[in-house]
Amino acid sequence: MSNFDQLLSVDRIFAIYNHSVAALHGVSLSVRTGEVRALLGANGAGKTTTLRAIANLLGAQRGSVTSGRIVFDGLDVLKMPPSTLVQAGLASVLEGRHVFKSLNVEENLIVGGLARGSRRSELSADLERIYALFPSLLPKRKIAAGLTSGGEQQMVAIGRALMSRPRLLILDEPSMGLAPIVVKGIFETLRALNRNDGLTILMAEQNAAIALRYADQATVIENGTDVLSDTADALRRGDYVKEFYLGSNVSTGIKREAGPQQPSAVSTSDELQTIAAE
Amino acid sequence: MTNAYDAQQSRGLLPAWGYLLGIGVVAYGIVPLLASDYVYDAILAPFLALSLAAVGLNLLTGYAGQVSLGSAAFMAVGAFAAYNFNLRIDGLPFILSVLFAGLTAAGFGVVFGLPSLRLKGFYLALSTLAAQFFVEWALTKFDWFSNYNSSGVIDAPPIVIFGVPFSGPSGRYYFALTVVLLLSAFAARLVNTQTGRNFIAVRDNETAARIIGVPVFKTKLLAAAVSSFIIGIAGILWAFAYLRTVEPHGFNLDRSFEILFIIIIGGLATLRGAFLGAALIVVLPLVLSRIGTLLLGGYFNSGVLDMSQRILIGALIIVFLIVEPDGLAALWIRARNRFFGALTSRRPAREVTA
Amino acid sequence: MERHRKKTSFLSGLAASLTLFAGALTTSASADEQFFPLQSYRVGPYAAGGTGFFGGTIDYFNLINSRDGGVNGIKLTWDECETQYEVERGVECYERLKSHANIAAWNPLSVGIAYAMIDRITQDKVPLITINHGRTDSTDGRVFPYVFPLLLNPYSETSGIINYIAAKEGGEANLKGKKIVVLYHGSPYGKETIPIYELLSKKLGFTVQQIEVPHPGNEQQAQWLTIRQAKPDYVVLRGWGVMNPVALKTAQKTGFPADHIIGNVWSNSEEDVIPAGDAAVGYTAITTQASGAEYPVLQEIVKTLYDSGKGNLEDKKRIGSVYHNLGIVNGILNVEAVRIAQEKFGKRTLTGDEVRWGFEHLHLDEKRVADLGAKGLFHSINVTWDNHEGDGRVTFQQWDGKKWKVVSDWIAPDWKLLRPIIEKSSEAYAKEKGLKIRSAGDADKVTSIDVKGESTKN
Amino acid sequence: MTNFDPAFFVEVLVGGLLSGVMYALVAIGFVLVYKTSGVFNFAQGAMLLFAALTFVSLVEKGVPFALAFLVTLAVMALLGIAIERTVLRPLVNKPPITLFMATLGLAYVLEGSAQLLWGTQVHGLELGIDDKPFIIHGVLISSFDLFAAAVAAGMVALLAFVFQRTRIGLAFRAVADDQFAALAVGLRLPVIWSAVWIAAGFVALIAGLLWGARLGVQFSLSLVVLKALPVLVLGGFDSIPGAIVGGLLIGATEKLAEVYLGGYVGGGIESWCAYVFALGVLLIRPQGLFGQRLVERA
Repeated sequence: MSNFDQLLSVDRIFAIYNHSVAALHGVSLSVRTGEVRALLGANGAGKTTTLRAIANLLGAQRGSVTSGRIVFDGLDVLKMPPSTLVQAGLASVLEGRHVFKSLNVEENLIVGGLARGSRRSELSADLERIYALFPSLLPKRKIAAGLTSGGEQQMVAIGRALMSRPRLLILDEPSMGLAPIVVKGIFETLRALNRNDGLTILMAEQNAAIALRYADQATVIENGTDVLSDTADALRRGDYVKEFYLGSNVSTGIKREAGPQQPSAVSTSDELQTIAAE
Repeated sequence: MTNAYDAQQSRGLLPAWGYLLGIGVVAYGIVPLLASDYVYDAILAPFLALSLAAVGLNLLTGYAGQVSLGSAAFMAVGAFAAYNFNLRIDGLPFILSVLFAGLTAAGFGVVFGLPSLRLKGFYLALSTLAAQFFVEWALTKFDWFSNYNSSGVIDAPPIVIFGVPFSGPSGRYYFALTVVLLLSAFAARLVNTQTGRNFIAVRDNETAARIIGVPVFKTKLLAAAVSSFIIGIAGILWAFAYLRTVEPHGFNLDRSFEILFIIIIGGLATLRGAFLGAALIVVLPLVLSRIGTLLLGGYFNSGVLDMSQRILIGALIIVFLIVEPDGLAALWIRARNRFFGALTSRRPAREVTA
Repeated sequence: MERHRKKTSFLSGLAASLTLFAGALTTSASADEQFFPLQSYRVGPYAAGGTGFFGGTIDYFNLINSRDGGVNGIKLTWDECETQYEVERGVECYERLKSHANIAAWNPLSVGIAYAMIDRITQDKVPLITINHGRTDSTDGRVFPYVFPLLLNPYSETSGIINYIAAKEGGEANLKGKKIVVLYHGSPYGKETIPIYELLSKKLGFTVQQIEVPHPGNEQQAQWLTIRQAKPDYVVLRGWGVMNPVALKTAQKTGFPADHIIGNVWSNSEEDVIPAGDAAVGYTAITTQASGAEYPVLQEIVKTLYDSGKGNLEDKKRIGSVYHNLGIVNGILNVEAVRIAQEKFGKRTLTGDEVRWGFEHLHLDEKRVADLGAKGLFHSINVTWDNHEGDGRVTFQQWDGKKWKVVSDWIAPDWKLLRPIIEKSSEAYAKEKGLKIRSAGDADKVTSIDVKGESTKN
Repeated sequence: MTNFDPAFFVEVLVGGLLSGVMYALVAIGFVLVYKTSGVFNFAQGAMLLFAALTFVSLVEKGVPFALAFLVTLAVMALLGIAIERTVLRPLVNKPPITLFMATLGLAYVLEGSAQLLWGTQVHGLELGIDDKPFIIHGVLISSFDLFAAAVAAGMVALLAFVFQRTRIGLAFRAVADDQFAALAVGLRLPVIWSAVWIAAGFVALIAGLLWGARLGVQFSLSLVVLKALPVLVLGGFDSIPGAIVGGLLIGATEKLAEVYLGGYVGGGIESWCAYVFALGVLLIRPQGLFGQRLVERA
């Protein structure tokens, strides 16, 4: 693959929280235009931190990238405020959805359009498009988002991100806490967006089974480092994922014990950020 | 708010007793050689009283996580209670008046700590203002507290402990110093016991604390009681060892804010921070005022200088919060580690103990 | 290199500032001057009063220096130390300035600071002047040898106000059946006169209702509605700071006429009425000194100082305002005490204790007041060793929307009635503190040579 | 107290409610800032003083009323932007207590500079409202208080319009609801915070003028925040309706308590009874009257 259709590249980033708690120890990955890449790993492996680093949101969680480089479409991500990245076409759907609970569904979506300064006509066209993607939101458009179901909130969060007309959509655990049927619907929609509109997608998932079913490529993170990158098919067939599923974390277990970094610090950091995010 | 520094307070080059000994030698031996009446009465006396109040508030706010804007009220309770115990119970040794007054303040602390069982954050902080205004009102309103003095002020009784009079600037200094050191040692000990760990557990995560079996309500009230006890005694020092004549209004909201300032500037959840913060809050305005008068006194009147000083102090507070949010104590440790790190290069500059 | 140079310049800067700081700590004094430490406040909630009062005192000192070359050749000097009206700052200022040589007297103009200084100045044997304020019982010089609530203590003020109302009603007999509400500031200062109003109401047969306004007093709806319900004949305003204009505004709002509100001595300044605007027109207040700049002493201050840009007030419109004139009267009393003491001890720099003696013989009759260019500015004063107030007389002034107009003669409070109450209180204080009650003979023992030198008693 | 007089009761009640409007005016300034940035802005009182002092000094220098108002508004806007730049932005993500302390420092700076710029003189401020009381059915009502209430209502209506009908208002609400999500969807928080502080400056100016007309423009103006704090405890830090209803309740309770209960304990209980009342309500309803917990926790 030539370099120019590489939409996002993450090059050996290190990140810490609260000036001291280490979270990432050199993660690298890249996303090419038009692909769906899954980011796999156990709870606390550093998936969320990686995604937040890519959207340059770590600062808001008292974290920071200490070294490494992230480039999105030629932009040095770590030097751009999140609003500029959104304008440039990088939109995030956060872990836990983070809808604006007291705003109604439609207002949530409109806020998503504010960042790129959409005109009124653009806004209404975009809204129509979102309601077409997620028809169940239409009857609830005047209801406070906090009062809708988990699946609907996930749709609101995705719709809100789409309102900024992104080229790269980053999703953090889109399946979390949702019924399998809802999860399926959401992933189908994402696939449609990818196939029909050419939307590039990077998603972190703990549920590797479903992620690998919909992804083209996948990267595995462990203890704050990327350990494996391959096509989704290869990974699905490979030993690694089998181990992962069977829960026989032998290799990872050893790796944790033997790893140069303090494992407890890593898991603490993710707990910390989950607490902070709530 | 979690602080990696408190865990290593005593992990410097010297063991804890070494520091204590050093402080004792300096405070009892060397300071009196250098201090004048001005230093005793205008700098050391308020410094000691405010430090102690900050130690008390730090237990509540820094360790147990409850912000209080009512510290001055507990100082007032301590001062007026000690005055009345001393006045009304014939033959009561002074030291017992002080102790009883501390207990009275602790009782008040428990009563006004009750809302903490249901309120959090700024709601709790503002609810402590009820204590602030109620105490000020009651002490002004009921003449009994000031022994029917028509001016509502109380005068310090002579300080005599076990027959030894502590009079004059240096005598009052020794009295205050001893009280402050004893209570600080007590506080330092407390935060390293199970009780102290319970404080921190409740601060960091109340639900988690309850799950691991910390009696949350009891812990909160205990924190309020111990903190108020110490602050109450700080009030006695303020009234008897420093000003020597106080009126209820002397313990107003500004004083409460001042004490909160001290622990924020000094560093939450470190006892050393209380002293560093108090030093800064007491000394900085004096230095600024003197330098200002000296350099510019000829050109501007004291009002202009003081307003500039006010702006400067406000700006310094903001700058300080931006540059060193963990307070002077963190700065201190960083400086110390850099210093000792250079001396003993093998010692790691700082360990993460999270 | 660069860094090294920086370090050096930083170090030398540090050294320089340390030298300066050390310089600030030491004070120099020359022999032929008399020093007045001024714990002034030009910042904070009460800055307006502070600038006026200290401006007046400094103006008068300046006048004495530039017109007369000092008091009998002894120059007056002073240092200001800003307190913001806060007690601990006042104490710090005391400790800072007390080591200065040749201190004549302290004039903090703050009840709280004055209280905190009583023990200290008594020990240091320097007089503390609390003109028009302070502890009432410090009038008793037998117990408080160094405290001087000159001109008017709170009890005298109360008596003066009631005497004025009696005069307005056509005599004391007509007070019977009248109703007076006292609206007081919720502080020890505000509460101090409660028993005296009760006493006078019993004695003279009027009813009195005393209503508290919580500090700072920026909200008085409830109090004035209660007043409206009570329908009193007069309201006495015992206010402080922002409480005063709010009282006048709220009175207007609830329909109580301003000309039946009588202000006390800390509710009588321009700063109290100007913010109230029209609501203050007709409001009357007690004062110990007239306002206005027509008195000869003020004319001289304007001519000697302000015309050549040496006046202390920034805003010339405030010349002759209530606080400015009080400051000038305060200056006159301080200077005259020094002058009287010099006649006794010699025309030289005096010790604090000698100046105390001067204050205890501060007798300025109307003729002497006129000689000082202050005829009509204040009436007279006669301080003795056991009466530290000096039986000042009061007058009443009414606000016409632009300035104060005197509307009464000089009125004398009922000193005889008040003296036993004062003595009772001061004796209780003496008992509590274990103090010896002074006799006339004790008052004549004066520490003559500076405390730091060898003390001799004559 | 003697026999109960219903007309007097109504009078006290109405007076209390109208005073409550004045408290709410100050409280709204707190709510605006707290809601959108989580900062408990203790400098609101100092901003009030700064705004009123700037305005009155301009008027006294002969600047026409309307122009002085606009100039002051512009000054407050610049101040808002400056505060965002120099204080808030560097302190992003710091604990709430640190931000609170920073606003205390800010209060020092503002009080100091207001007085350095305009002097410590006490000023009168006439808004041209003749405050002669009028009487309806034996109940006395202050015309100034009614005017103040009308101004407050107008201001709240304006704020409500901005919040509900404009993009910046929607952005305000989004930031108030979930700051992290707002950042993630690309809202420019610094811009929004500046806007909020400008709005708080506007509220401070309105409140400063109304309070200034009552108290005179002087240092004590900064103390009116103390009247707003129990309102916040009661109404919630994050609710404008809460600030209004809380203000009315506190005003009425405070006055009724002072008039009818104050007599039993010697009066002057206003300073603390508002807090005790607010606390009592909070202990029964910890979320406050209008706190948004209901939606948040769904």
